[in-house]
Amino acid sequence: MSLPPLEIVLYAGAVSLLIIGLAGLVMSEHLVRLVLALGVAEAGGNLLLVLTGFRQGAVAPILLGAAPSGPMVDPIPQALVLTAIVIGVGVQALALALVLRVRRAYGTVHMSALRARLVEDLDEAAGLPPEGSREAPGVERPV
Amino acid sequence: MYWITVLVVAVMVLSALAVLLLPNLLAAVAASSVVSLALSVVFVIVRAPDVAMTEAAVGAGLSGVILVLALRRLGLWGLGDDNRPQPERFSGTGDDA
Amino acid sequence: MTADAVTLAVALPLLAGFLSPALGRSSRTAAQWLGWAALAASAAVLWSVWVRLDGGTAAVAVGGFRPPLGIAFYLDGMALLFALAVPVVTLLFWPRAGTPQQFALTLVLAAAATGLALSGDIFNLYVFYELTAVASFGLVAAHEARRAQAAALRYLLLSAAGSVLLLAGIAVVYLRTGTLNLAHLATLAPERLQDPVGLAAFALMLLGLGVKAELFPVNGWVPEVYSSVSGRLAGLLAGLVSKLAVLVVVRALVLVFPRPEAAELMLVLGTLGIVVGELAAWRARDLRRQFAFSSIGQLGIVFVAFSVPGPAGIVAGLAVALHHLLTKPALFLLAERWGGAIEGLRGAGRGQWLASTLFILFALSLVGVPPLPGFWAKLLTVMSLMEQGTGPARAGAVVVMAATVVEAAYLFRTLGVLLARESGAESPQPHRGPDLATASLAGLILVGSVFALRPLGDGLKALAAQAVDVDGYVRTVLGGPGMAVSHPASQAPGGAGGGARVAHVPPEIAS
Amino acid sequence: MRNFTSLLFAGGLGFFLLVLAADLPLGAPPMLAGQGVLAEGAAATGAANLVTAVVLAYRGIDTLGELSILFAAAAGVGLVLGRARRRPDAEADPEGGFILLAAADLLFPLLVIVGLYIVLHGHLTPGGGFQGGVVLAAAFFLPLLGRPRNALDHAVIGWIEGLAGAVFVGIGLWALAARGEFLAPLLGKGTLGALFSAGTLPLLYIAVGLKVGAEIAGLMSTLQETEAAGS
Repeated sequence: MSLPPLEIVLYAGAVSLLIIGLAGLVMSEHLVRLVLALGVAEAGGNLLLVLTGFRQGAVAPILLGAAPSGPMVDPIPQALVLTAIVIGVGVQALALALVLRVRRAYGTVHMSALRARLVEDLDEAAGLPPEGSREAPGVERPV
Repeated sequence: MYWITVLVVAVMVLSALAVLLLPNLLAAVAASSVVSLALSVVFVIVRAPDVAMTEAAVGAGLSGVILVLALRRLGLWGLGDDNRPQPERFSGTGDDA
Repeated sequence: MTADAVTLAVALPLLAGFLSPALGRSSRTAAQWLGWAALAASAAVLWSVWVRLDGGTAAVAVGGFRPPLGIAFYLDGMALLFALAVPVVTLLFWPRAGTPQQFALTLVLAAAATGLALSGDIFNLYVFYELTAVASFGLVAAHEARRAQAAALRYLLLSAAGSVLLLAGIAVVYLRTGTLNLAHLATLAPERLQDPVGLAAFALMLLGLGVKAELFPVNGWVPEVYSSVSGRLAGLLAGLVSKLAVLVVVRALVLVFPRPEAAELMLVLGTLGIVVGELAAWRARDLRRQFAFSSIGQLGIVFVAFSVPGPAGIVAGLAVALHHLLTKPALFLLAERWGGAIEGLRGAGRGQWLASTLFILFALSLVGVPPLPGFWAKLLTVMSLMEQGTGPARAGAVVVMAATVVEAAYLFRTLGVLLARESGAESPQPHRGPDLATASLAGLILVGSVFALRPLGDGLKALAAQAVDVDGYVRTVLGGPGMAVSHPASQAPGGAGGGARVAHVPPEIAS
Repeated sequence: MRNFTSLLFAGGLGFFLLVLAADLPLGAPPMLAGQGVLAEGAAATGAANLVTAVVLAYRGIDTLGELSILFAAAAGVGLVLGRARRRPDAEADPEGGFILLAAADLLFPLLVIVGLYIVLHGHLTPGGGFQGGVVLAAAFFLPLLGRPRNALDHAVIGWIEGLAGAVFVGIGLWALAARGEFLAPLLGKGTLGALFSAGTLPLLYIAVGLKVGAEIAGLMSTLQETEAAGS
C-alpha cells in the first residue's frame, strides 16, 4: 500500500474545491452564499491551473544569483493565475454591490424569491396582467 | 513535507465545505478566508510564491474585507442563524442541503 | 501602416475608457467625443490593415515575443470582418444618454470584443471574454429600473460559473500540451488532444463560452437581461457580443478540436437551443422577450451550421451570424419604440409606416422568405447539413426547417396585431428619431445585399476557405521569419529538457 | 428535485475530473512554452522574477486586460451603488476606539512603505503591482474605518486610476512607436537583480500598483459609504 503521490493529493484538493464551489452555486439559496461558493470554485480553478506548471523537485521561477540552481517550475501558469485571482475579486466586488442593491430594491436575499419577483417585474414592465394561471413560469425559461 | 501538504489540503477542503454548510454567514465568510489562507500555503508548497502572496493579500485579505463590509450593510452582522430571519415567502429551502 | 498597428484597435478604446470617467467629471461632452474618436480610430486602423492585407493573412506578435511564448494576434478575413464590425456597431449603438461611466464601460466592451476577434491565445481570449462579461454586467446594472440589477446579478452568477468551467478547460488543455497558442495547439492537437480528455476539455470550454453565445443549457439570462435594458444595449449584446463568443468557439473547434464528437456536441446543443428558443418565443406575450427567445433560436442555428465540418459549414454559419447581427439589433430598437405586451400593440403599426415597413422587412428576412438574405442563409445551413448526411445532421436540418415554420407563426401573428385595423386601448407614443435611423440603415444594407448576393457569397467562401486552413494558420503564426529557430515543438516531445514527458508514460501515476 | 439533479451533476463532474487525473501528466507537465520562457526570459526582459517577465512582457496585454476588468468592475460598483447615495447616517457613525485609531495612524506610513517596496521590487522578488497595490489600498482605507466621517475624494481616485491606466497604455504605445511592437520592453535591461533593471517593466508595475490601489480603495470606500441595504 503506497501513498498517493503529492500531485494527486493536490489535484484532488483542487477538484474538490471546484466541485464544492459548483455544487454550492447550483444549490445555494442565499445570495451571499452564492458569491462565497463562486469564490470557492474559482479557488479550485486557480489551484488546478497552478498545478499544470508544477513538477517534482523544481524550484520557484526566480533567479537568485547568477545561475539557476536546478529545474524550475513553469512560470506561465503562475502568471495566468495572478490574472485570474484579480479578475475573481473584481467580479466578486461587483456581485456584492449588486446583492446590496437588489436587497434594497426587492427586500430579499434569496435566489428563488428574487427570480419570482423578477419575472413579475418583467411582466409588469411589459404591461402584461399579473397572471397566476400562467403555466409554470419555469417552463418558459430555458435553463 | 508530504503530511503537511495532506493536512493543509484537508483543512482547505473542510473549510470549503464549511462555507456551504455553516448556517451563519459571518462564520461562512471566515471559513472562506481560511480556504484562501490554506490555498496560499499550498501555493507556497508548489513553488508559486507570487501567487501565494497574491492569494493571501487578495483572496484572504481584500475579499474578506469586502465580504464583511457587504454583510454589515446587509444587516447580517451577527452570530445568529442567517437562514431563518428574513420575512419572506420563500424561506431558504435547500440552503444547507 | 504595418499589421503590428492592429494592437491600436484594442489599445485606443481602452485608453479612452480609462480616461473617460475622470474627464467626464469636468465635461461629459469631451468624454463622449473622446470615445467616438477612439472608436473611429480603431475602425480606421482595422480598415487600413484589411486593405493592406488584401485577402492575405498575418500574425502579430504582441510585444515582439515569438508566438508560442508570447501572445499572437491572428489576422485573416474572418477575424478582421468581425473586428471591424465592433467599432462600427458600437458607434451606432452608443449610449447617447449615458454617464461617462457608461461611456467607459462601452469603450472597454468594444476593446474586449475586438480582442476576442483577433487574439490567437486561449488564455488571452479568456481575459477578453471576462472583460466583455464584466463590462456588460456594469452596463446592464447601470439601468435605473430595479429589474435590471436583478437580471445583472443572475447573469453575473451564471456567467462566472461558466468562466470557472472555461478556466478548468484551459487548465486541462495546458496540462496536456504545455502551450496556450492556438497555432501551436493546432500542431499538437492530433497527438495530444484526440481522446476523451480532449473532448472533455472542449466540453468545458464550450459551456464556458456558451454563456455569452446564448448556447442552450446556459442561456437563462437572455430573456431577463434583454427585456430589462434599453434597446441599444440589448442590440449590442445580442448582435455583437454573442457573435464574437461564437467566433471563439469556432476557432477552437477548427484548430484545436477537429473531432467529429466535438462537432456533434455542438450540433446537439445548438438543436436543443433552436427548439427551446423558438417554442419559448412562440409562447412569449411581449415583444422584448419574443425577440430575446428568437435570438436564442437563431444562435442555435448558428451553432448547428458551424458544426458542419469544412468550408461549407463556415459559410453557412457566417451567413446566419451576419444576418442575425444585422437584423436582431434593429428589431430590438423597433421593440423599444413599441415595447410592451403584444396584445397592447393592436394597430400600433398603422400610421408609423417607416417603422412598420422595417419591421415587416426584418421579420420576413428572419423567417427566410426567398429573395431576402435570411432565406439564403437558412438554405445554406440546411443544404450543408443534408450534404453531411449523418443522422444527427439530418435531424438538425429538419429542426431548422421546423423552426422556420414556428418563426413564421409568431412573427406573422405579431405583425397581424401591429397592423390590425381596430386600435388598441392606448396608442404608444413614437419616440426618438435616431433609433429609427439606425434601423433604417440596417434595412438598407439588408435590401442592398439582395442585389449583391453573388459577390457576397464569393466573399464568404473566401473567408471560409481561409478560416478552415489550419496549415495556413500555423504557418502564419509560427513560421514567420526568426520564429522557427528554436521552436520548442520541433523537438521530440519525449526528451526536451528535464521535465517534458509524453502523456502516456507517467510512472508516478501508474504506481 | 432541483437539488437532486444538481447533486447528480456535481457528482458526475467530480467523478469525471477524477478519472481525467489518470490521463493527465501531473507533476511532469510538457511545458513546451514554459521551457522557452525559462531559457530566455531573463535575457529577453532583464527581470530576475520570471513570473513578472511573463506577466508584464510575454503576456503584457493579458495584464492590460486584467487592469481593465478591475476598472470595469470598479466602475460597475460605482454605477450600482451610486456616488450620490451617501449614507444619511454616516455623520452619526461613531469614531473608532483608541486602539483602532492609533493602529490606523501607526500603520499608515508603514503600509505605504511596504506597499511601495513590494511594487518596486516586483521584477526581482515575489510580489509586484497587484500585491503592492492591495497593500497601498489598505493603507488608505484603514484610517477610514477609524474615522468614518472623512471620506476618500472620488475625483482624485478617478484621476489616479485614469492616469495610471493611461500610463500603462502609453508605455505600450511608446514601444509601438519606437520598436513597432505594442508593449515591447524598452530601455536598457541593466544587470540582472539590480533595482534599476528590466527596462520599462518596473514602470509598468508602478502604473499597475497605483491603478490597482486607487481602484480598490475607491471600491471599498464606495461599499463603506453606501447606505444600509435594509433601510
